[in-house]
Amino acid sequence: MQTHKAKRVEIIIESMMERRLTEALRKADVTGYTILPVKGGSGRSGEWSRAGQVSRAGGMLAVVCIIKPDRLDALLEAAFAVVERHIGVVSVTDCEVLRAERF
Amino acid sequence: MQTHKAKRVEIIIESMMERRLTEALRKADVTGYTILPVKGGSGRSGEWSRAGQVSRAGGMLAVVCIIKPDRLDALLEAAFAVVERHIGVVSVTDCEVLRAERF
Amino acid sequence: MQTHKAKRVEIIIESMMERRLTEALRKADVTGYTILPVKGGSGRSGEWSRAGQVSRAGGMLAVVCIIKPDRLDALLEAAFAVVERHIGVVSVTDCEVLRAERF
Amino acid sequence: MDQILSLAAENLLSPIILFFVLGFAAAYAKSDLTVPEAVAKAMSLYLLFAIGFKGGASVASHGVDTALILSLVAGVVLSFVLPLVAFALLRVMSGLDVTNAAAVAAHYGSISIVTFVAGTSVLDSAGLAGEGFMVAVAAAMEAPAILAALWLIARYGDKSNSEEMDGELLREILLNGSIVLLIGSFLIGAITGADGLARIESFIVAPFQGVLCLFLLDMGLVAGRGLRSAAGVLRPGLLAFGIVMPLVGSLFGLAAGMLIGLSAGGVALFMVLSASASYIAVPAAMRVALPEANPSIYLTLSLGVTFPFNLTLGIPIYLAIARTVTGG
Amino acid sequence: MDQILSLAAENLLSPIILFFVLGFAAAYAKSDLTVPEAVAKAMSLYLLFAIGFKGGASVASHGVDTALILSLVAGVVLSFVLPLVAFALLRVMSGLDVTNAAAVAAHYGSISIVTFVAGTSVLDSAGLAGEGFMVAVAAAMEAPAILAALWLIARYGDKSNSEEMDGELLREILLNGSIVLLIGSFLIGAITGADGLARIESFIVAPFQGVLCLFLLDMGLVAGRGLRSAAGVLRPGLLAFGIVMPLVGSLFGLAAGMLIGLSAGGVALFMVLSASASYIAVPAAMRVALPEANPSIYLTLSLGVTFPFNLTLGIPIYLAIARTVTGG
Amino acid sequence: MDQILSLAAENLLSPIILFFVLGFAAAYAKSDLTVPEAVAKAMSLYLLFAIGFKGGASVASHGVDTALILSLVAGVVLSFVLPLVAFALLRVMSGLDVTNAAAVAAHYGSISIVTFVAGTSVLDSAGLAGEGFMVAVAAAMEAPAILAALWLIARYGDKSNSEEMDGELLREILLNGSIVLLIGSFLIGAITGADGLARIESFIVAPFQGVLCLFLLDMGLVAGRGLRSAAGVLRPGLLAFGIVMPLVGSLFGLAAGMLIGLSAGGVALFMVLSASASYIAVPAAMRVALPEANPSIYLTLSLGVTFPFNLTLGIPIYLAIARTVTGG
Ligand SMILES: Nc1ncnc2c1ncn2[C@@H]1O[C@H](COP(=O)(O)O)[C@@H](O)[C@H]1O
Ligand SMILES: Nc1ncnc2c1ncn2[C@@H]1O[C@H](COP(=O)(O)O)[C@@H](O)[C@H]1O
Ligand SMILES: Nc1ncnc2c1ncn2[C@@H]1O[C@H](COP(=O)(O)O)[C@@H](O)[C@H]1O
Ligand code: NA
Ligand code: NA
Ligand code: NA
Repeated sequence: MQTHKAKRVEIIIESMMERRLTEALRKADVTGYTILPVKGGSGRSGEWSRAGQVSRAGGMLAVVCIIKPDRLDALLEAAFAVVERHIGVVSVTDCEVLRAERF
Repeated sequence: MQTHKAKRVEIIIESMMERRLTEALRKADVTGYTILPVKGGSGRSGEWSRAGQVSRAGGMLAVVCIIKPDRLDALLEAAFAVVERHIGVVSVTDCEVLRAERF
Repeated sequence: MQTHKAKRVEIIIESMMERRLTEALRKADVTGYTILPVKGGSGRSGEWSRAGQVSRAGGMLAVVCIIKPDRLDALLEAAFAVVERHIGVVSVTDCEVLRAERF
Repeated sequence: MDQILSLAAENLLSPIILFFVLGFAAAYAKSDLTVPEAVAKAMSLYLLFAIGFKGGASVASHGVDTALILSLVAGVVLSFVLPLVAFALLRVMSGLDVTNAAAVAAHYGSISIVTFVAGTSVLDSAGLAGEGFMVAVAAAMEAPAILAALWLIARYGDKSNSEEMDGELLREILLNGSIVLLIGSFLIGAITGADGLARIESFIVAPFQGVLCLFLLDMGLVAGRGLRSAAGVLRPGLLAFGIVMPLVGSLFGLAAGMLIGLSAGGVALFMVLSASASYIAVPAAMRVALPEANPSIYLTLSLGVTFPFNLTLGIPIYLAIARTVTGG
Repeated sequence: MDQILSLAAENLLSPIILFFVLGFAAAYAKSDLTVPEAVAKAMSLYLLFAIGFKGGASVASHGVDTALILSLVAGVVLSFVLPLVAFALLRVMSGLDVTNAAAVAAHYGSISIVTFVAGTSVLDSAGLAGEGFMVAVAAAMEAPAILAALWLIARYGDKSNSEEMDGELLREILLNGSIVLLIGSFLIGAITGADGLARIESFIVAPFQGVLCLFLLDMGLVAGRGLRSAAGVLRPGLLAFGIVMPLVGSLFGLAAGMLIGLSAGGVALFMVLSASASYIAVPAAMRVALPEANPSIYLTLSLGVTFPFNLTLGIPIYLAIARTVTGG
Repeated sequence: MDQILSLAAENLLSPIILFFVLGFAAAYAKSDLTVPEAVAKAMSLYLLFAIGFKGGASVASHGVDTALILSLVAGVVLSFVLPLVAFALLRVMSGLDVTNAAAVAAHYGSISIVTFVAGTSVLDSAGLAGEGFMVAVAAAMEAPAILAALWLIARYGDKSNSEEMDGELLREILLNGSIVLLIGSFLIGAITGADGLARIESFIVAPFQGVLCLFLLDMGLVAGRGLRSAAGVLRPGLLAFGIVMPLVGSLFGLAAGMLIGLSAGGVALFMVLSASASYIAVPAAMRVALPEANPSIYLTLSLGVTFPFNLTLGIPIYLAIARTVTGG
């Protein structure tokens, strides 16, 4: 089938920063994103798990965002401004999508 | 370690379409897939979140499917037939897998 | 923005093996990983879903691990030793990351 | 009129309404208060389980009669007919296209079980009670409206815009979780009767109002968030429909209840059912059957306009009318 | 025989059984009714908490005696011995290979706490009660069966097919969540006694039957879905095992209870424990310790065959036998 | 002293403490016992709902007086002042840098609602009761401490280390879910009064202690896991702070309660609030406002040291002092 080049950006970020990130994405004209729950993880600041937690502190989310390659830089800048002082990971993968008109 | 070329297909689709998609995948001889929950997102049809929801409407899922490159087209056609009239995103990434005999 | 080459390893593994896998990763000097919940799936051993389940048997997790390319082999070996006799899928994708010093 | 006002006033100050308002206000003020999805589902399972069982146990003690059969038939008929009424009203009042009008119409032919529960709760306070089998009528009214909407599309719309009604879809509609749990609990209540009720009474009776408060808090949060992000779709015609349609629907329920000869409480519940609009089962079915219809429209109308209207003003109005008309 | 039949009939029409049947039927009919995973876990935590605490509080008021100690020892011994019996039966009846036979055997040596809870519930209805410490016996019987299965593999099987029993695995088995919560609640119930019970009674006693109904609804759903997708693995020999083994197991429980001199209720509960098969703790341990064993086999047998059998027919049979034999 | 000891002993053997200890021990022993996140949140919603409503209903029956106003004002002032005290103590006792010291200080100015609930529960057992409006004081004390911490950073710290206090952040702090639910339920309780309470009493009163037990089990699990993985950050100075600061804080609460002229129960609750440290709202706010502060430090101190201290020894001490001083 006909596919089109795109970028898949995955941002793993603290739950508390969710609204700030999605607003930054909107301002950078990102047309869509999907948020996946995260159960736990480990990094330089140690290991964590959501089991039994009530506070939103100490939870993370994965935000997946598929965009046209030429929009990548705007997105990364917007995301970086939010995650800069926070823990979190941003990765970018090449991908192909169906229905390019959607992105 | 010895790895083998494969494709990672990620289909973000409405929860209500889950069974129809997985049945289409099975018919296209896809040997395996994994379904991840989705918490929320945004697209052309606006923003949504699962928080506090009871109805299955307005929820999405991410279906991840790793396959041999030569099976990609059959899979995309099967998936496309299901998502065609629905909201959702299909992306394909090159990847490498261990244990190629599994796919 | 300035990005750096990295590898994104995704390991889909039985919940019961979580601790064994993360300990193996730690021993292989992996600096970070993120664990995503999985709702269901299908493979050679049939279809499954977490709905209504109490036992940890029959559940899976997705462990995402972003690392420097030169660390890939050590990680794969560690992961493989754990998943070898178990059901599960390991895939590796090329990616680019911000803040390379973190990995 | 006086009666309506005092009932409405009393109703507005009941804990369940106030918790709905709290949720609504919190959502509007962008508080991060949320109820986890699993917890919302648990409360909804609990309410279906409790109300179904209580209805069945009450039928067990009162016996099955023709009123039950007639009410079930009337419910099914209403669920088929009300979407046609709603569709006609929508085409006149709102200028929605056929697909969206049909989708909205399906919601108003079907029912909202929480509105029904709130109705029984107001009846209780007023010292009335409806026939126990009204729960079964509620279940019977869930699905037919969806078929009516698909028929509307086939008749007036672009056929390509609707999934053909395959067996899979029909099964999904008729066996959706809330229907199965409601009917199943009703039957088990009817089979085990007073004995069964005695065994689980302290689970389904005593905590019921409290759970309902928390559930309505959640509904307020969801409705408030929905309205905030989709207020744009509610043009005046649609908004008016969201309030006129329940009133119109309630008159159909009134007629049905009177013809069958139900008690004042039963008539009021029939009105509540006819006036209420689905926000769980029908939206889900619409996503499969009419994917081109815009969910913001039907969800916002049903959950953001009609539900709060029924909860606050509608129910007291229906009850007052039912009492006046039946003299009960 | 008459007694068994009437007990069984009464049992079959109790709400808990009917909700199990409802779930089972809904799953078979492919309804989308589901209980969220978190809610199922919450109910299971509640049941363990409640039954553990009540058992402990009952021991506090009756005092510790040699029967308690003997029962614990007997429970541990049975949990080691029953897998050997099951293994032998399986090799004769089903032709399963060593690995799968050992995995299945582990399930039948261990216990199902919901079957135990259903048993106490039937005892209650019959105006009987078992010794409070039987809860502790249940906890003691959870784990040893797993060790027995690993020993069977080491003795008869392909050694490479089992994880060596490292400390990590042993800790996981002995400290799995359900054992810890059950024993912990039992001890807290025993320590705080009647005072403690008075403080939380309205949480753990009154709503118990209702929660149990919802939990069994969920188990019906899970068992029904499991059976539907894995019915293929159940060859006749295996199916027969799933019904013969609980009967055989119950006789071992009968012997133990009689030797110790328990009350009719206590003997019945010992039979229920020995007859029941694990479907939470042991499957999880098997995934780690015997990954080559096929989970469809042991889960389908335990949850899809033996659990429903015990719930519907088994428990009334065991109770009738226990009464006859003890004259209680 | 005797009184303190006997109260402490009795308290230590209450079910809620024992379940906390069970959770703590299970986590330490690396048991896989866990409470799902959604269930923990559900219990926390329930506790806020129940305690808020009961407080409001109690105010409805006692009426509003100046003591209420004064207590709210005192609560806000304490929540601003205690972080300054904590900050000074920390700089002296622990050598934490400004950012981390300010973050920790915010936690101790704010409050822990579960500690408050445990306090009311101990009061109950002692046949005392605090003023109903103390719940509102608890809500009022949640947020100001966060502003105090940001002021400390602005005054003593590296300005670049804190988000500027924008409107968004302020709204998040003032309208966080637990404040909204607590105040909302309080107001609804106050509005609907005895009538409202009668309708939902069997939901919020009877099962309360049982839910609290399960919630404390979960807190024990979380605290135990946290301590195990972050014990390294607790140098002796910090550890000492985690026990000294609640005692110091309680004296401020004592002064406030006495000046206002509260009952013995009210004074004790003021002490408990001042002594307790936030572990839900403040950590979340700190992740946004002071991302450079290390969460292991403030969470481990608050949840792993101060919470268990207050739960076991602190509350009986505060109660004994309050009784002695008020002669109540
Ligand atoms: N290399 C990595 N791969 C995947 N996730 C990571 C990685 N590093 C950090 N994370 C995630 O980000 C969180 C915070 O990381 P850190 O700031 O390193 O403590 C971790 O708990 C993980 O969930
Ligand atoms: N570019 C995108 N990247 C990731 N997810 C997307 C994207 N566009 C849409 N989605 C997901 O698909 C859903 C429906 O999209 P839409 O049809 O554009 O409203 C959204 O709510 C997102 O969850
Ligand atoms: N090709 C695949 N792509 C994605 N997930 C897979 C794939 N194969 C297996 N899985 C996941 O791994 C689980 C076990 O697979 P299996 O060992 O083949 O039964 C499945 O239930 C899926 O969740
Ligand atoms: Na209706
Ligand atoms: Na057994
Ligand atoms: Na404080």
